[in-house]
Amino acid sequence: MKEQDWQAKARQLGLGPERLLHMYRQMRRIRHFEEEVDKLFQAGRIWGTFHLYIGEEASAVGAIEALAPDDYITSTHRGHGHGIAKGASIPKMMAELRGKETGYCRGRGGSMHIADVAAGNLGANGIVGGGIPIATGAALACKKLGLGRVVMCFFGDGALAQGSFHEAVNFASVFRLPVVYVCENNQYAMSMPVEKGLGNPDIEARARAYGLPGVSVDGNDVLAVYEAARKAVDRARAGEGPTLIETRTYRWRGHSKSDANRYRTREEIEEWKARCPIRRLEERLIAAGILSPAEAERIGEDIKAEIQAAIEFAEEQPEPDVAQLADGVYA
Amino acid sequence: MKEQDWQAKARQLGLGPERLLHMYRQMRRIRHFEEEVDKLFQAGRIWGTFHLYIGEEASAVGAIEALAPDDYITSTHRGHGHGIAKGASIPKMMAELRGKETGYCRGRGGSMHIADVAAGNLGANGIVGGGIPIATGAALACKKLGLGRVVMCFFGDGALAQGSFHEAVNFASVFRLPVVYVCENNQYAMSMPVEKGLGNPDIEARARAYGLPGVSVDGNDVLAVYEAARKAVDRARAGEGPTLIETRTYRWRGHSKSDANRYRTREEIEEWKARCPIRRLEERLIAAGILSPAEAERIGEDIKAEIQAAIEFAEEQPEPDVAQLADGVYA
Amino acid sequence: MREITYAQAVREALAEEMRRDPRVFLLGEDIGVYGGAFGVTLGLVEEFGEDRVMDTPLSEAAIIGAAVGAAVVGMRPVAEVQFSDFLTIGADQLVNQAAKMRYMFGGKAEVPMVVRTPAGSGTGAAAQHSQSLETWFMHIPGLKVVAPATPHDAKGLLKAAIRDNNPVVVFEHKLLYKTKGPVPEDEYTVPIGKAAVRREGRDVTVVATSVMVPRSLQAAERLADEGISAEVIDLRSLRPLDAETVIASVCKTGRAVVVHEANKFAGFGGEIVGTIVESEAFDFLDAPVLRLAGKDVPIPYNPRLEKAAVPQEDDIVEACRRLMRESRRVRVGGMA
Amino acid sequence: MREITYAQAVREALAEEMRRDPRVFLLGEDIGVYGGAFGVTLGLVEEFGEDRVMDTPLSEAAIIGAAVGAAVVGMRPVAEVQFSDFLTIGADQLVNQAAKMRYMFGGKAEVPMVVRTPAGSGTGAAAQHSQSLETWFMHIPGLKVVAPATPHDAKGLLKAAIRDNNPVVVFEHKLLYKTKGPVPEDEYTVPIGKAAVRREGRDVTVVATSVMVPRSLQAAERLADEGISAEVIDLRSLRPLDAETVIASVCKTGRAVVVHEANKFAGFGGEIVGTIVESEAFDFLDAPVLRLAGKDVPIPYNPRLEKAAVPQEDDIVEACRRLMRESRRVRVGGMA
Ligand SMILES: Cc1ncc(C[n+]2csc(CCOP(=O)(O)OP(=O)(O)O)c2C)c(N)n1
Ligand SMILES: Cc1ncc(C[n+]2csc(CCOP(=O)(O)OP(=O)(O)O)c2C)c(N)n1
Ligand SMILES: [Mg+2]
Ligand SMILES: [Mg+2]
Repeated sequence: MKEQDWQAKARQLGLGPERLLHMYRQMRRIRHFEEEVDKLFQAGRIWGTFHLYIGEEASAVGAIEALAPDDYITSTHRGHGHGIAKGASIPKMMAELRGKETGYCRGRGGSMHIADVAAGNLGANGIVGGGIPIATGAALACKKLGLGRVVMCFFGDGALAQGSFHEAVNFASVFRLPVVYVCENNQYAMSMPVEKGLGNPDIEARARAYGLPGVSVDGNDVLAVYEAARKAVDRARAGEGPTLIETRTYRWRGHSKSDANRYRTREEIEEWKARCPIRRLEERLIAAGILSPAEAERIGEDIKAEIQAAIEFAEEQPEPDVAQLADGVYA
Repeated sequence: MKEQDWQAKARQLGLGPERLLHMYRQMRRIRHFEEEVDKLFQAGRIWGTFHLYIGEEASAVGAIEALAPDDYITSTHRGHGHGIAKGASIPKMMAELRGKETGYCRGRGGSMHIADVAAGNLGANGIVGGGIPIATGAALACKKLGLGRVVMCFFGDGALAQGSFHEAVNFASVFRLPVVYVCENNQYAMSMPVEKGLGNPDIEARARAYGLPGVSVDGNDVLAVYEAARKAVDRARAGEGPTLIETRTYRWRGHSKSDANRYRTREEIEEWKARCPIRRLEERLIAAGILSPAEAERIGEDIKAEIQAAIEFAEEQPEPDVAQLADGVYA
Repeated sequence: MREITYAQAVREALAEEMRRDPRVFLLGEDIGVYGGAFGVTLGLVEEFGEDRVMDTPLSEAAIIGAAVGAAVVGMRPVAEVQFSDFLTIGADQLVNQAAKMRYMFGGKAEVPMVVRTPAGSGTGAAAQHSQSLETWFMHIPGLKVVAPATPHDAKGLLKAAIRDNNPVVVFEHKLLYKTKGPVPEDEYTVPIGKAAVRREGRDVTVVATSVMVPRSLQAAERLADEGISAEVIDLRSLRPLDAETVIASVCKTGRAVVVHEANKFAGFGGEIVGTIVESEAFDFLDAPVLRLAGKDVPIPYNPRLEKAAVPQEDDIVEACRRLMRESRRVRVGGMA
Repeated sequence: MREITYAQAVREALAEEMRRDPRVFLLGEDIGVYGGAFGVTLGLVEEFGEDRVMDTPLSEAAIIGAAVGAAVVGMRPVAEVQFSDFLTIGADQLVNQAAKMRYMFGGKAEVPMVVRTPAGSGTGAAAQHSQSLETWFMHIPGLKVVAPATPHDAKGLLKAAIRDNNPVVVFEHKLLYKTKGPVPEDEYTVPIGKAAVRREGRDVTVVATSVMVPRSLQAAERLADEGISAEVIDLRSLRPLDAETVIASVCKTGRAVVVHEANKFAGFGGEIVGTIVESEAFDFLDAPVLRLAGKDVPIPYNPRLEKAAVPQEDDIVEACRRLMRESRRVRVGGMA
């Protein structure tokens, strides 16, 4: 897209400099957060498992930017990006990853279960596809409660092969629920390439099977993601039912903490890195005069400081009390 | 269709008078079997539950006629018709419905579990959609064993909403398995009309989502069913993968033994009865000079006698020995 | 007191709670105009409309999952799973999501939902429509599980379940739907977690649930004629379990038999035995604690086999007799 | 004897059985070039090709169901479910289909399939990746269930499972994959249904499975220093259960503690207690049979909480001490 067209599109979408900068900042916060998480793990300070969102930042940020603050999301095992984009507190996320009492889940959940129901994040989920019926039910409740809220449901390409996807999307279509399904196609489910794991990877065909509109967008183009999400959110809020969106993107890192990348080539990874969603936005913003290289640098420094502070905060937080092991099993 | 066209089509499909008469006979045997089952139940001689296939006979008979004798089928809770079309022994079916030791399942299974693995019937199934992954696995085995066999998998429209359908059909598509999926759309899943239970009831759209050919045929037209099935079976046997067929039909009776038919109108039922698949074939055969009214009558008498004999056979068969309750739990 | 059926009692509970609280709604297969496979919800869609009595697609995972999602954002869904055997299809949503969500989220979510489902054998529906899978869900922290045996409890426990802020699985028994019993016209609930002593006795404690309760009461009647005084406890709640009531009874009688329809092997009868043996009642035991449970076979179709597969009145009588016969009279307990 | 890891032992079993029998094949998620989430199948696709080491779509119900269908028409599939928690997704196929098919069909079908799956906590993977659901599958007639604790048994039991004509669920433990132990180079199998006495003792029987076996052995070592002689039984097979070995041991020691990682409530520990109490061992009991099991909470993420949620060596030591302390010295058994 030509620079002028891009600027026109942003305007047309109602995205002024402030919101564009906000999106840029959010993407960078996600990137930096994930890089630090990885370092903490390498340094033996984070335990368990996690799945880094690096390379996919435009998908969460573009999609969630289309939501109102009190709308809901459901997320996945690869959930840090969705959480941050939905406005999560970085210190509380970091504390959770460190298993601390003041983390989002009081150290009980860890990376795969970070949630903030009060703020509209119905949770990461360790079960691939597990969040899709939940998002659907939340949308049902939104409709029943008449709150005008919308649910945005994130899942990976791998989840398309799960029965839960099928059942829930049909359910939402039947009841015309206010939910937006966002399939983040990062080309692989663990080691399974999309073209091998699905009889037909075409998202529009899939959406049609349920009687829904389906659209596939460049998931590394935050504007394209926002545009599709915005349309789907508006549609959902207007009571016209669900939409299925595919954001085509790529995860730069291994599937989880341990992954020898045997199923893909170094060249492929490099090719995708060249399409870095953050750099793309940055170049646009600079070209549009919304951002200067110096400002970009400063933003980077700010974020670094912010995340460093979060790491330090998390470090100082107390561990859960073992005597409270059974807290929160029942209400 | 004009009579001549119909005859031409039959010829073109390689269906000579003998096979057409065979199909006619099979449809009538199913019909009469089911009517007698119902009577036996009303008379308190059959226990438990069952689901009658009356009105849908062309679907099972047309589809299974396209199979070779050593091909496999999987069936459903509404499985009597599939079993008979696959060549089941009527006395052994009747004995099973009476819970007798010499029934297909030694009285352990009853209507919803009649199977004859050795003869290629991998079983009725009490779980809606439960047979779909099994058929898929059987097709995988057929492929691995290199036997050139095909699996035909029956299920109802209701099963389209099950996750098992989705997972299994995608699986079969990915591995290009020799399986033919036959969705018998009898307009309702229990009380749920197809248009209400599915976001999009169009079978071709659904097939496309998995990268399969999908075709919908008049399920009360045995020739149309045969034609579609034949093509799909040939395709499967040639190693070209699965097909999804919809046979549009109707169940005349209630969903199971007890059903007040509150969800549909008497007129609708009558309308469909007017499209009786057996009468339609009978009229064709008579017009073609393949059958005379007198022969039709005699066939009816023969079938009546056959089924009467099966009823008597079943009556005389021994009950299972309670001491053998645990027989067959483990191999 | 007026008598109504167990099915009517369930229906009343649903209707009353829907009238009381606009957040309560029903979802499931064929629960609307069809009235459910057992007629339990007949008439409700007429009163409450399709928005609150929702006929869903044939999708157990979506039904249970939609209930989870609706509950966590503020509704109080009551899902019906047409036969409890189909819980196997929605098990991830019930076990990995509903049950664990609150804990995983650090206690910062509530999942006030109910799954109602008919269980048990006795109708000739064979192995895939006759299971008693309550042990599975009892085993999962975060779930509550109840299994009413009377119309009174069917209503009272269901109302309590709907008001509970946790996921509750209600196992109804197909054979009980048509049984009648006294049910007050006035509003009441039956607290989850309290067993009921249905009959007092001195010699042996029969711990039963669901359809095994009436069978145990009939057995107790016969045993009384033989001079054996059986105390019959109806657990009602399976999780949480009212261990106190069970232990107190066994301390008194010194003998216990647990009766359930679920398969014996690895069934919840072992939990009751373990609870008794771990408690002070151990020192009062005059005989081993017996488990009388479903035989370890899939439920067969043939009615004689089907009956033989699960405990009947005769079996309960015989188990109690055996306990009396085999009692070790001189058992000196007490701490070392 | 050479020592290899538990993961290597599993891999050897798979490779040997595939070489021996062309009907054996593997299917599951990421078991090919990725080598499985725990590296167990690394290298197998290179030897056997993609047709016999099949990377499937991300569909647990289809994986298990395809195994059922393939088995019933003559193959011998070995399915991997990447974490045992995901059995909840394929539960219908395992429980309603695989387990019951033979019985429902009057004994006229065989379903020779294996489901291998990693279970248990200890890796910080939290509540949806750390469960011990073996009780569920033990409870289902038609299934066999094994849970090897050593590399030797991991290989031998898996080979036996692959040759078995019934569906067998193999629970491997994540924490054991890297443990080493002696494994013969020569062909062998470990029969399903036989427990192993891992250490002989006089005072107390510790009945353990899976990762609780090494913990129990370490505990026994410490107890020996205190003069408490613990006998450690590794059940190995959970269904069928080797009741004989357990009963004989308890008859000897008079005391028993069952140790498992699965949640205590309604867990299979109750089955062991029930089996002991119902047997002649009841008369030899000097103390209640204890259950030491997972706490009734979802598995938490924080490592301290996670450790506190399941039995550790210290807990086993303490349970045995308690049994010794609380023994009723004068317990006179015998028939009335
Ligand atoms: C039901 C289920 N099956 C398997 C897994 C193990 N697993 C975790 S993530 C993953 C791949 C998911 O791929 P995708 O949905 O594309 O998400 P991505 O990791 O690419 O973001 C797998 C197989 C799981 N967590 N849940
Ligand atoms: C998984 C599952 N859910 C629900 C049921 C109860 N049930 C049995 S048949 C049926 C309707 C099935 O409809 P369809 O698939 O269209 O087959 P039809 O009865 O019309 O032949 C239902 C809901 C079941 N047996 N299995
Ligand atoms: Mg992916
Ligand atoms: Mg139908």
